[in-house]
Amino acid sequence: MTAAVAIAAAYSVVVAGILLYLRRVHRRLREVEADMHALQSDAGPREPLTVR
Amino acid sequence: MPHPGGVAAEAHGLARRFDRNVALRPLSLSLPAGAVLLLVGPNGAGKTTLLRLLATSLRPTAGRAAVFGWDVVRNADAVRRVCVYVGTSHGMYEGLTAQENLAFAAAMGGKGDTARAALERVGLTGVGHHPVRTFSTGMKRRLALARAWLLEPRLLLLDDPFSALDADGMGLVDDLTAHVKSTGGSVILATHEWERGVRLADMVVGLAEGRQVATASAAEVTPPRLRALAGGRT
Amino acid sequence: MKALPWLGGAALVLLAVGLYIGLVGSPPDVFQRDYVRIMYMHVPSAFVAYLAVATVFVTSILYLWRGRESYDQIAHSAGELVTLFTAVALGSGMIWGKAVWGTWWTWDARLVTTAVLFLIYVGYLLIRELAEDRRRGARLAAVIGIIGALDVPVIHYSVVWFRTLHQPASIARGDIQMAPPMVAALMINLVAFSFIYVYMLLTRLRLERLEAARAAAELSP
Amino acid sequence: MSAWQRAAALARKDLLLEWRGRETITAMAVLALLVVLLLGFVIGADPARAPAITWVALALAAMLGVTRPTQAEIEQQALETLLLYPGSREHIYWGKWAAILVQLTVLLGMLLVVQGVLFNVDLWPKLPALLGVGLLGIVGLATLGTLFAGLVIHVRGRELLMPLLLLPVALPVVLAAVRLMEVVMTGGPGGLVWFGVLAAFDMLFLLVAPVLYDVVMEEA
Repeated sequence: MTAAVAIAAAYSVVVAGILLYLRRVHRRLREVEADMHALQSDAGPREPLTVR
Repeated sequence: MPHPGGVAAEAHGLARRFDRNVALRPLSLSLPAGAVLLLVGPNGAGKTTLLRLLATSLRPTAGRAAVFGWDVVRNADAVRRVCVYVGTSHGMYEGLTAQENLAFAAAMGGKGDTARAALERVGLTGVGHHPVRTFSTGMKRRLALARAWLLEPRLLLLDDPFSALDADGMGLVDDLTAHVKSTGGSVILATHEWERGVRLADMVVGLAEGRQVATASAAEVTPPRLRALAGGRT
Repeated sequence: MKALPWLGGAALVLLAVGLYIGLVGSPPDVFQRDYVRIMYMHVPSAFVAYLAVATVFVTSILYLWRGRESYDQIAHSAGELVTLFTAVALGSGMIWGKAVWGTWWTWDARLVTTAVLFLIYVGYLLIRELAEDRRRGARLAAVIGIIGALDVPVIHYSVVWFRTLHQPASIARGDIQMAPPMVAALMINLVAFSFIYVYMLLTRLRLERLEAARAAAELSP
Repeated sequence: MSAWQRAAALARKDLLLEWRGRETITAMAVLALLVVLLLGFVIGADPARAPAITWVALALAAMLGVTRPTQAEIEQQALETLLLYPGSREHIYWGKWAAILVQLTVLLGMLLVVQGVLFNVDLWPKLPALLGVGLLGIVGLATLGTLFAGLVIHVRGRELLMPLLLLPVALPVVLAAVRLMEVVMTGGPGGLVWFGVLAAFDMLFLLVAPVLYDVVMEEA
């Protein structure tokens, strides 16, 4: 393995790990924000609860 | 401490949920010492949750409760000293004999070893040295009552105590209730056998879907009303 | 949370400076030659992993002690970052090992400790997932978070001594002679990664808070 | 009722139940024996490998056995009853801990004999030292094992999680005990360091685990 390849591979592992993680967090953030928006707009007397 | 001997159990806005499942919605009650409370309601009404909250087995998600003035969260240990919960499972070790089970309970509860006397109370003297594994369901329930007897509770919580018991066995529940009452203690009884339960009770609380739907003295509740409450209708 | 983009920007600038010195402005190592440059990403990753372990430790204790939800939210976010950064440290470390010594796994004490740490924090996250209710999961996870962090030094030293006290380590790291630009590159990247860590922690924390708010909103109609 | 008496009553109960069935000790002994036989055969019964093989077997068997006393409470639906007796839950921790310690000690004794026979090690003169080392290691396994046993019963998957939690965290116990046993058997250097590691591990978690047990056992 040449130095350039090794450095590139090692750096990509770190950068890819961080970016993939951040992307996943951002996607979930958008989902939650959309849900919250929907909850606020159709706030009405609804009962999504199960009772035990 | 607020009036020891005055109020056996009290709750203010007591509630519990399990994540999204609401088991008990804010409930308030006050049970004087020496009184017997009957809890009625269909399956899933929140009876067991209320008993377990008072027994310190569960922690409330809202509100507060106290047993003889002791808060169930902050003074849980003091509550455990005076309160005994007999749940729907008998809580006995199948591999031990009846006698050994009760001796263990006495040791853990910090009581003297009165296993023999307790066994006699529930009519199990003859099988005291048999492993609980060989017992019928009714005999195990009797043994659970013997455990409660031995621990001398000031507040006794009985969850569905009449199930699997024969006529004599049911009489034992009556005896135990009368015994606790005679020592100035209180009993809370959750049962579907409301006709039997109401005869012991001074107070009735009806629960449905986690809501407190009725609170009344036992004398003023009519049988049709009680049947409706037990069925979850208000 | 207004500061978040600034924080991210500062981290990127620092990282660019650090990497420039690391890749261009610093000399190759006598023993490891250019391979030593892997260090500028590998070591900060491992460092951040330990930073996250410390965060989990402190916030877990605070959560059990004070019972405030927000401590648990930080602990959960940091717990995820422990697994992420131990994983990337392991990955880059293995590539480093393969390049310099021709083997993916060198049974080096740091690698083994990092691997064990990764496994402990996988358990930490699993406990949360598998618990029957959120609050209980939070408390059980806090227990693992405390035990795991206390265990880190014990694991590290037992692993180091296990290999070195009885037989000399078969593959020595080869002492890296750190020239001043190398030290500078490493230090700048450590700071840059710390900024990245805080940025990621705050982003993840925001998600955690919004999810809690969503759960609360669904609960109280 | 003192703490000590409550813990003793619980340990006595657990051991009595175990004595009547002997399921746990049998399962642990069989697993440990299998591991020793398998590793001894596959990698060779060189006396120098005996400590490592013994401790891998012991750790795996402990992982299997430490959940039993707590799991039994769940199976008998007795956990809630147990938790509602007055007094600190640390007493319950110590009771379970003692019951596990006794069982692991029996297992250790058996494994030492097995080691002497299968690996042709003359351990009789060194038996007290080996037992001492073993006990230090077992205390570490029991201390965390008892805590984790209480922890895993509250989640789905229960015992499946046990290896994942116990083995990485208890790694120092295995490493230190292996080296310390080697030192005892061959008289090499480094005994003090490993004694220190084991003692530090034991003391650290003997202090912390009972406190955290209270957190784990908050609700039945």
